[in-house]
Amino acid sequence: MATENYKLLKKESLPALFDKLTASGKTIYAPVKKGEKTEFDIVTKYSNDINDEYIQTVQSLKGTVFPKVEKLFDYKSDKVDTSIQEPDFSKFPQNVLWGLHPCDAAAFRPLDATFKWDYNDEYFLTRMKLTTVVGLSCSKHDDYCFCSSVDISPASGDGSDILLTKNKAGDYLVEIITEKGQEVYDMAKDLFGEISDDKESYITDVPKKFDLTELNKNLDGSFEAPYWLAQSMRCIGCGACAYVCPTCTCFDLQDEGAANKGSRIKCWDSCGFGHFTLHTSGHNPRETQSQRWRQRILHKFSYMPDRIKVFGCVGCGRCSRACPVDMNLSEHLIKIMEEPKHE
Amino acid sequence: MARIGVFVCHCGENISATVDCGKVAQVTSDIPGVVVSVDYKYMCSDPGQTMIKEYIEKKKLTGVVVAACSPRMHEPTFRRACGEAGLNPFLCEMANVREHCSWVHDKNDVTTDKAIDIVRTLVEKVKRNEPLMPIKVPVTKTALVIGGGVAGIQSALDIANCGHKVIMVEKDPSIGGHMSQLSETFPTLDCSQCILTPRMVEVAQHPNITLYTYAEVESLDGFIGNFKVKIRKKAKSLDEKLCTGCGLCCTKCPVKNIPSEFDQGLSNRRAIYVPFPQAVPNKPVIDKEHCTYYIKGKCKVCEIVCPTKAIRFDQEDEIIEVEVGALVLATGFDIKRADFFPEYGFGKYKDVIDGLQFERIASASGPTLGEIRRPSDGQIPKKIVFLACAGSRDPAKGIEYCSKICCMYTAKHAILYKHKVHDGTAYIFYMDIRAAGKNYDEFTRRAIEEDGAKYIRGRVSRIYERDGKLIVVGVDTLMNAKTVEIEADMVVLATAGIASPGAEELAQKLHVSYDQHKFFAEAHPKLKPVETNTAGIFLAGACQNVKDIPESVAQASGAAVKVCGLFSNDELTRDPSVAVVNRTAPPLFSTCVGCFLCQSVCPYQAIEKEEIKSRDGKILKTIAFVNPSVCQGCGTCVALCRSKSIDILGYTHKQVYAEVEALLNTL
Amino acid sequence: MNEFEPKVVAFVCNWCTYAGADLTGTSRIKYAPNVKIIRFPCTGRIDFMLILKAFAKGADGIIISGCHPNDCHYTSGNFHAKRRWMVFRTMLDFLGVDVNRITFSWVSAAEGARWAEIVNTTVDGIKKLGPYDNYRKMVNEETEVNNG
Amino acid sequence: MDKLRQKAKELLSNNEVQIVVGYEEGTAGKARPAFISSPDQADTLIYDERCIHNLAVYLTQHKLPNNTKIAIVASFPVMKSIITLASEKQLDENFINVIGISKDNNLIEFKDFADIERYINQQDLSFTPEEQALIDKIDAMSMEERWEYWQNEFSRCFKCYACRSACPMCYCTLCITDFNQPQWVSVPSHKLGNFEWHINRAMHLAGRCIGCDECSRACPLDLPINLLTKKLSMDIQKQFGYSAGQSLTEPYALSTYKPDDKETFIR
Repeated sequence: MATENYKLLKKESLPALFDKLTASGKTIYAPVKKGEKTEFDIVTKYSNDINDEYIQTVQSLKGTVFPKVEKLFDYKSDKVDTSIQEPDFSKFPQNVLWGLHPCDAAAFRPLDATFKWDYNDEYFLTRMKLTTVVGLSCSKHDDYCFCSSVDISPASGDGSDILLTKNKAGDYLVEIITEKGQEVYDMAKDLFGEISDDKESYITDVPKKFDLTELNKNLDGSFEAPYWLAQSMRCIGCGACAYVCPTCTCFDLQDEGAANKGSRIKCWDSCGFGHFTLHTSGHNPRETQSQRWRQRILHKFSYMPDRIKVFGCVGCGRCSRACPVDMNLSEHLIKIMEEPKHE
Repeated sequence: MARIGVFVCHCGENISATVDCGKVAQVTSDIPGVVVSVDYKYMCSDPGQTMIKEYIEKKKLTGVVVAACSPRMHEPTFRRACGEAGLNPFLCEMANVREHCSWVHDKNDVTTDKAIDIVRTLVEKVKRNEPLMPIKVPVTKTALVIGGGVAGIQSALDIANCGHKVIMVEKDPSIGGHMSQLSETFPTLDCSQCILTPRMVEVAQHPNITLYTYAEVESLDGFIGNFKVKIRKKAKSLDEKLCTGCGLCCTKCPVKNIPSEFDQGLSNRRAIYVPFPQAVPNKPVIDKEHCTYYIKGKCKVCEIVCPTKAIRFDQEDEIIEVEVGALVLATGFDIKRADFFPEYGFGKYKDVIDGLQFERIASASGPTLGEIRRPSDGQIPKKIVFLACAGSRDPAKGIEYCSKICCMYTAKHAILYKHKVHDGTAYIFYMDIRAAGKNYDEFTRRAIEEDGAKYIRGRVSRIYERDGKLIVVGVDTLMNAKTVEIEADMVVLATAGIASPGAEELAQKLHVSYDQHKFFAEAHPKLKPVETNTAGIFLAGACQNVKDIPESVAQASGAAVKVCGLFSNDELTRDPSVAVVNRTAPPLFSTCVGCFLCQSVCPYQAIEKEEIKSRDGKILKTIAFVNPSVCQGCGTCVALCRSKSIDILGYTHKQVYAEVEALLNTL
Repeated sequence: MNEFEPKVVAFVCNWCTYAGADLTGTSRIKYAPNVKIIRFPCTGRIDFMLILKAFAKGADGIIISGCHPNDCHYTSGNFHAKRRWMVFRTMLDFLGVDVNRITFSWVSAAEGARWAEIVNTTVDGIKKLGPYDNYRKMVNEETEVNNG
Repeated sequence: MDKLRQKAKELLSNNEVQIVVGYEEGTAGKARPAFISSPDQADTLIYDERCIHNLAVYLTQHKLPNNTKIAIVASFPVMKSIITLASEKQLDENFINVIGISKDNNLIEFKDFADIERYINQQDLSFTPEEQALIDKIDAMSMEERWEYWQNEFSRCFKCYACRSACPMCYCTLCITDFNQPQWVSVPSHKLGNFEWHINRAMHLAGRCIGCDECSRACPLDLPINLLTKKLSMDIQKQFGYSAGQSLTEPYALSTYKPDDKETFIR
């Protein structure tokens, strides 16, 4: 592996950097130790609870750009007419997402592609515009990780504005990737140094479990395949996988209040729920869990690449860790690869 | 889109004195869906009602809210008016702005605002009302009377005389019940048999009455107006058509030593027997438990002697099924027996007997032909002691209640005794003398004053035998609780009246509720004393609680009227505000998941199983079904149902939910 | 006049308490106007969710009232209701909901004065407790733009 | 474990059942539910302390093909679930073969559900001191503290409904929370929506919860929601002497009453 030149951010400079970010009105999300686990949380200053060696959090940072509950507007109506009050987009928070892994950074691509596919979702796009992503290469992984199988490297800067890689001294090799990243750098130049080092030597090696393009091919004509039922037998049809997934975008619209005043709310939903596709007629195109499981896989690995040219999975493994009955995604995908191709 | 009319009543000054009715009308006219809102001095007056009717037609109203008095007052009035104008009556609601507002608050804006909120609430409700049709249920105009005692007889005759068919089921070989065992009856001392027997015969001969003696109810299905009853006719081992009732068999039967139930064990009967001379029907039955043939397989004397060859040893129990529209339960009562009173040596000393036994002794047709002779040696007792409240009003014995009849019959016993044993003395231990009733107190006085019965207020601790005498040890609480000892020749215990042995089992078969003492429970302690919780099943006589003859007869006639009232229509019309289990599009069919936890909350057993079948008859789903002809509309099941699959018409989820929102002005 | 006037919803059964409240009226007994009544066939019909909905929609207090034990028009509706409330009350208390804001009572058709007394004491009690801000906070949170 | 596999083989090969629901090795040393439909797969069955899922949930998930006889590996909570489900008319005895597993991991043969009922009532059914302690901890808080505690916990909930899906007793085909005429439970996972959801879940399981704690185990966010139903179970047990999963016939605590039920708050 070749040695390259990086910016250097020393561990002891972190407090200063965090203070600068906070001072400039940014909201910082960072991975914080919570007992056994590490979860993203809002921090105003640097602390030792911030964990830069975690493997993966339960929840992704999807919620910062696609909140689990988001009010779209208030409405009022009297006998005459109806008025709508949208939120003030300029008041949306300027988020710095600190220390999320390359898989999570990459997850903003499919989100972005989805929310401006046929319609530009102003809420998402505004939040995205105001977000700076500071990625952190992975020094560890576990059985659930399979980013390499979906063509994302644990050291990839794709999706990050800045990528950090922790060296053995505990300092960070810094790669400025975008202008947003540059802005952060410029804001605190004095805190950064220079170093030449071999980043690859600090990166964990996530074994490749399957080949993505092969899988994608293999899924063609798999609609009637018998394995969907076999695989989904165990599934109890909850939405845990979808809600922890950094790329799932199913949502529901709810009007809360009453006929003449209230608000319209966008909230997470999951295609895994039995009633997700239930028609008023009583007909349900995805009546069984196997159909819903198939939908989940095909949507991420077939429909999305076909329609919006991006895969719906970043191999973070959250769904598999969160599943109450151990529906292990990569394991199922490998099984599908082994199946004879269905035409 | 709803088109609601709001009609605000001033009720003269009653409402307008504290509520600004004009403002109420004006503000509520802005509620979405309200197309007209007016106020008027007297809405319930003819002009008022006419105004409502006109608006219904003119404005094509889909709902009406009358803001006036309590619905308990005028809801029927205004619903009728709406009906007359072609609007379904159940699309009219009343906003109670008088009792609940103008009368209880001072004149100010707050009161007017409250009135407005009340109206708004009802407007939102009525928007969600649905037209309802009264429920019609066909009626089978035949009644089943269970029990052939005086109560059953009275009910049966009353119903039959109103021209309806009656089926009477009696478990014993003869009807007549306890009354037929009595000697004379208080307070008039006329002979029980003499007044009862004609009624018994009338029952047997009445064209509208079918009598099944020696029979019991096996099971009950269906609901008010439409019951299906299975009756078990126990084998009498007799062809009743052939039997003439000559009684030869009874005299020839070799088994002679079976204690007679009718004589309370004071005499014996044969294995083939007629319980008593005036029995109806006056035809024998074979008691299989004691009959030598049924035990040993040989004998058949009765068959040999029978002139008409009516004996049928191979006869078996027969189950018949009948359809009836109503039931009258008249299964009567029983009394506590020997085993209950060890302290009184009851069962140990032959001459300690219970009230019913004394009735038999005093009865002209009894074992002693009416002479007062004691069981042990047939001597005439010179000193006799009566114990009232033997078991009754005694929590220690588990019977808190007063058996009610004992005071009176004990006084009667004392009188009868004195009449038959002129030189004898009757002592009566009592707690209180309860003689409420027409000529009752006079009667007990007569026992004391004319017939010299010695009343001692106190309880008896024990009775034991000392050289041929029964020593009764008690206290006289009126003589500063000094102990009294009486050397008696005979002791009569007025033992507690209790529910008849089969009561609990029967109640369960019929799904009628019963109290902790196994007496059948009336539907309402004050206002529905002859109804049970199960619509169409009524109570007569002592099965509901111990009663004397006049009370039993009165209640029996009451029950009979309830039945006749029910039968006076070809169809019952019932309030449509009942619970319904929802139905949805297939493949769900209903959100009910069939856990049937609702079944046990229903006070009326209205919830049944319904099988949803495919065209080829395959069962797709089993869900709950609320029988609209049984449901009374309490809605207890509605609140229990987790999946909100049951709703109650007139108080639906949508309605009450909207009311909450409207009331808090959040709509 | 800027004293806090609580909103109180009363869920009552048709046969006893509603009639009792009618009697309060016919006897012209005055009581606090804060309470507004919703009529049910029986306390057994009252769904626990209605209590929560009332709070969610802005009630500061709630009265639930029906027939005295053994007087239920449907014989047992109030007994079932009683059990449910026993359980529901435990639940609310465990969750930190202020159960003192809910009055459960038996008021018969003959107890007009008692109804007025129940209403007044309840309203006074709620006035002391003040507006139900905790619940209000929880409800209003939904309207703030959520940041995930 | 061999006994279990043996039993499964038998049942499948004599076609007494078509599917055996049990456990198999899962990811990262975890066990997971398994569906065995042929004797030769039976050797993948395992049973040990890692097998904690309440498999009874698959008895009410109606996706098992109709008229299939299934055998289910039943730990103690599963047995209790089966009794409750049977008492709620959800199970057909003729289609379910229960392979009981005793506390010391031995196979138990059951003739019928009544047999299971008998077995259950021979076991110690009291709440553990640990359980009691968890409840006491919250009871000890002030009202305000309890409110804050649950508000914080609930605010994390994102309504994936894993608690519902993992619970054998949550078998409604249309859950109250999916019911929108009217909207009893606010749908979004904001504080109110979560509060209303969890209170409904608990109330609908009041006296029906058999205490397997599957709800909080299934929760990806580790919300201690099992405490809600546990609290109610304890209370109902104390007040009415009723516990779920112990009787096929006794009426459900909230669908019956005693006139002398003792309360302290009704005026």
